[in-house]
Amino acid sequence: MSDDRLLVPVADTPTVRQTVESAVKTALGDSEGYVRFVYVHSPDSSREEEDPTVDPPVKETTEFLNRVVVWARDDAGDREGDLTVETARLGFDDYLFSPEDVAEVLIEDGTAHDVDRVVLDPEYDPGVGAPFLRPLEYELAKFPGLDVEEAPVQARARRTPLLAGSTPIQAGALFFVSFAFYQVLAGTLELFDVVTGAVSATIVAVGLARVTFHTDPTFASLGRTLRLVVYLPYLLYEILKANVQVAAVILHPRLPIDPRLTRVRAAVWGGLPVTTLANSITLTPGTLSVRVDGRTLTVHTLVPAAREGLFDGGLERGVRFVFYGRDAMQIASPRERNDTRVLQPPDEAETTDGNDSEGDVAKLNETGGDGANSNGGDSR
Amino acid sequence: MIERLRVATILVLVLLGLFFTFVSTTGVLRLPDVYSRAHTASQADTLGAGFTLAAVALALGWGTTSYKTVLLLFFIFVTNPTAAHAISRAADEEGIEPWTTDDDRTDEDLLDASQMETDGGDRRGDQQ
Amino acid sequence: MSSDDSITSESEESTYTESQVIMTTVRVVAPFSLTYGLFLTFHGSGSPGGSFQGGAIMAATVLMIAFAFGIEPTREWLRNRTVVALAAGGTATFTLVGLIPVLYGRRFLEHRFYEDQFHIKTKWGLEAIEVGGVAPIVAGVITGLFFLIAAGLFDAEEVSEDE
Amino acid sequence: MTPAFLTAETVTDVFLLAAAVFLLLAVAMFYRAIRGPTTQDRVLAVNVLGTNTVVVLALVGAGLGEPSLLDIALVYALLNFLMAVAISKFTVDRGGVL
Amino acid sequence: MTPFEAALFVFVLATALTTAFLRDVLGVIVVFAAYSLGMALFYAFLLAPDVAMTEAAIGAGVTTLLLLLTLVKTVRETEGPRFERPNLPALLIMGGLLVALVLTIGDFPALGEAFDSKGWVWRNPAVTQYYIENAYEDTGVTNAVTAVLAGYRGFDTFGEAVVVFSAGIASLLVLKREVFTRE
Repeated sequence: MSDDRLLVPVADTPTVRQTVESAVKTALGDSEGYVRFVYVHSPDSSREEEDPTVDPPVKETTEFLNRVVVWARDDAGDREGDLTVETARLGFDDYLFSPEDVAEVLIEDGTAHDVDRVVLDPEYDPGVGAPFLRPLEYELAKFPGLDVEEAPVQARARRTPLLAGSTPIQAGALFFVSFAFYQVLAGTLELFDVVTGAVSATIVAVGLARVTFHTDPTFASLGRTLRLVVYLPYLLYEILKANVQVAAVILHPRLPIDPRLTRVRAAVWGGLPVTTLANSITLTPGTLSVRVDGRTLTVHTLVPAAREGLFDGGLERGVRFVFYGRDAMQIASPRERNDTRVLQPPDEAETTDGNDSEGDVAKLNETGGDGANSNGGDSR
Repeated sequence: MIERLRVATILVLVLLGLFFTFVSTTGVLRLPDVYSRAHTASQADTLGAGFTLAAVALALGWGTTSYKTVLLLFFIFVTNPTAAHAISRAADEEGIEPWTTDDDRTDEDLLDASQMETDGGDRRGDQQ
Repeated sequence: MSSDDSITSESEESTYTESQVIMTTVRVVAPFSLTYGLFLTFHGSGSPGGSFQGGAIMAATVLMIAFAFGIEPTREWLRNRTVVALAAGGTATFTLVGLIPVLYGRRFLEHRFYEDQFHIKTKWGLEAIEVGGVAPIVAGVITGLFFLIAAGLFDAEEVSEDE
Repeated sequence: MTPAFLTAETVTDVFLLAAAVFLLLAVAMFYRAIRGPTTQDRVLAVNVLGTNTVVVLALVGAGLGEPSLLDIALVYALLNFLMAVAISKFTVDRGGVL
Repeated sequence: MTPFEAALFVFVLATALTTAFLRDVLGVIVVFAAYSLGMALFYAFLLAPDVAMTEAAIGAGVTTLLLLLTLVKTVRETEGPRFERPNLPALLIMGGLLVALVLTIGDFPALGEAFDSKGWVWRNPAVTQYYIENAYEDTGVTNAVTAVLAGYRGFDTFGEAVVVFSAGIASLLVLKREVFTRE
């Protein structure tokens, strides 16, 4: 294989330097000397509190890619002339959540530039969180005509979400929460409780700070907590209302249910907001989130009324209120954005979705989704 | 008088809690497939527990013990939907199709169908 | 990013990724359960529960994290040697508390000795056994067993380098 | 006039009686745990049973005046969802998650 | 028997029998978790919160997960009938044993009583009474269970701790050997 063209996704990992070196060596060794470094943007979980419609950190990534190019030239040494280096930033306009998304972007770019080999940094993870590499390799390998290999790097100090160091603020916040919980359990503020509580809270803070927090809690998160308090009564009311509805259905002698699987693309981003929304949906009777892929929620609905409620997006507005502030509530409902779909259309052609199967309305209205995004962006 | 009112409130809350737990049990027994059952399991039950625990907290009055009840409530509200999500996700991963009104299969059939789709029976045994 | 953006993309073929919802819930619950385990350990002398239960709950917290984040990251977060150190250290502490009176010619685990010699109340001797001995042993052994069953059969090197 | 039975003693009885009813419901729920048919159904049933246990423990604790039972309930409230999470991974055979 | 106890009794019995007879191992693990719930309630109702707490922590958090994990590494049989067919001779023997044991129940003292049905003083009253009366003064610990476990019977507890530790070591060795023979 002397005409291999390499695609190397890079991110700021401990082993990226070695990966670049290895890729360059491969390129100069048995390939035509073409290396394409790509940086894949994705909703960094550390930015979950922001609406990700904000410009991604262009400057930083450009600098990073420039650094990669300098490294590559270094490694090429006197054979610099034989080496063609290109860089690109991908996933700029989309919000990539899962390994599949990233793989798809990579494949798309790879095909466009006639690449036939992907070199993966063993530490590679564009910030999606979760064990990443294996699924990504799996996804890439499914695409024919593309070789996937891991760069042979030494000293694989793997950086998992659990391992990165915690900051004092994270540890402090967790210490506070843990200590407060301990004192509530103890009930009395005796010296013994204060001392052992401090010891316990220290253990918890040191051990779990990185597990619990992705980022430093800020004043914004305090504001979010306050808004969450406002949101809870509303959620409780919704739960009660829907519970009565569903109870009536379940106790009804004929059991008039009409279960359908639906899919909603929510206008919230990041782990905590999506979880809050998913759990709110689950808690509200009649709707149950079955799968959460990025911001696409697969929701099982029990009765039509619950389905309508879901598509009206009341809870989504609530969650947006909690995480993005009051202005963000002014958003078109998922139905108006065309972000909804019933996955199991009834056999009779009742709905506009048609009696045909999936293919018919396969594509969502993109402008609808984007409208939602920019709406969120304005609201900041 | 206040005391009587408190007791009356407690009774009402316990009854509501029992009612919703009853609904949840009925739902789990009556509904046709695992997804619909997960609905009542996560919701009616959470609400039933919520009402009953509220009654307990009211009965215990102001103090450490009723704080603990509130904590119980908080944890149940956080963990129950997650459990329901985990279960329904597992069902989905296994390929169990949700039942719809125009579907005349029973839940057993749906289970069999899902196993047919993969390779039936033991899918993990030959892994090593 | 073309097909996933459409709401109809089939999830059937997708790779397994850890569930966001489960991860986030565990992130919220884990600190509380760990604190509660420690609370039980420290309060064994005054309320029901004690170090055995506390240790078990601490271990359950580790299991919880392992199930949410995947076992490999958890094994790197909590190294094998930490687990072994917990179990062995617990046993050593217990033995030490028992043996010190023997060194002074008293009987094994004679708590009264500490009161006579150092004016340490018997209560603290019991606490030392509970907090320093039983809880780490239980937490360490359960976590170790879990790691062993979870990953032992897959990578022999990890296990062997640990001894 | 409020009815005469609205006293603190009634509350105790009501709590214990309610706990019994909760347990009866649990026995009924147990049918689902035995029958399945899917494993998920069983886990679901046991999860509901776990929630019921928390409630029963709280009721009995309040009814018998034993606040220590709330501590046990707290353990269940914290750990009950673990089995559901574990099962959700158990049934997935892709990715070698367990 | 109060309604509460009756319901609990039925529940625990049902779970125990199902655990014994269900064929699907995965199902058994799940049902066993339900059994553990029932037992925890039993202990709680008999006012043994320490034991109930143990059952809760181990039953809810640990046993199920370890069993499931073990199941992942082994083979699960899913074919065949739903329930195990009981082995008749074994059933007879166990039934006889059960009857014999149940017959002795009448001779036990009632819950919290020191005297049994024949008016005999129940076993070791001196020691038990001593613990109950002197635990706090001797050890300064309000939870008598802890006082007994860590104080009066500290040596027993030490033995148990060592047993747990060596059990951990032993399973480490056994499973490690498994790894090497498989390689």
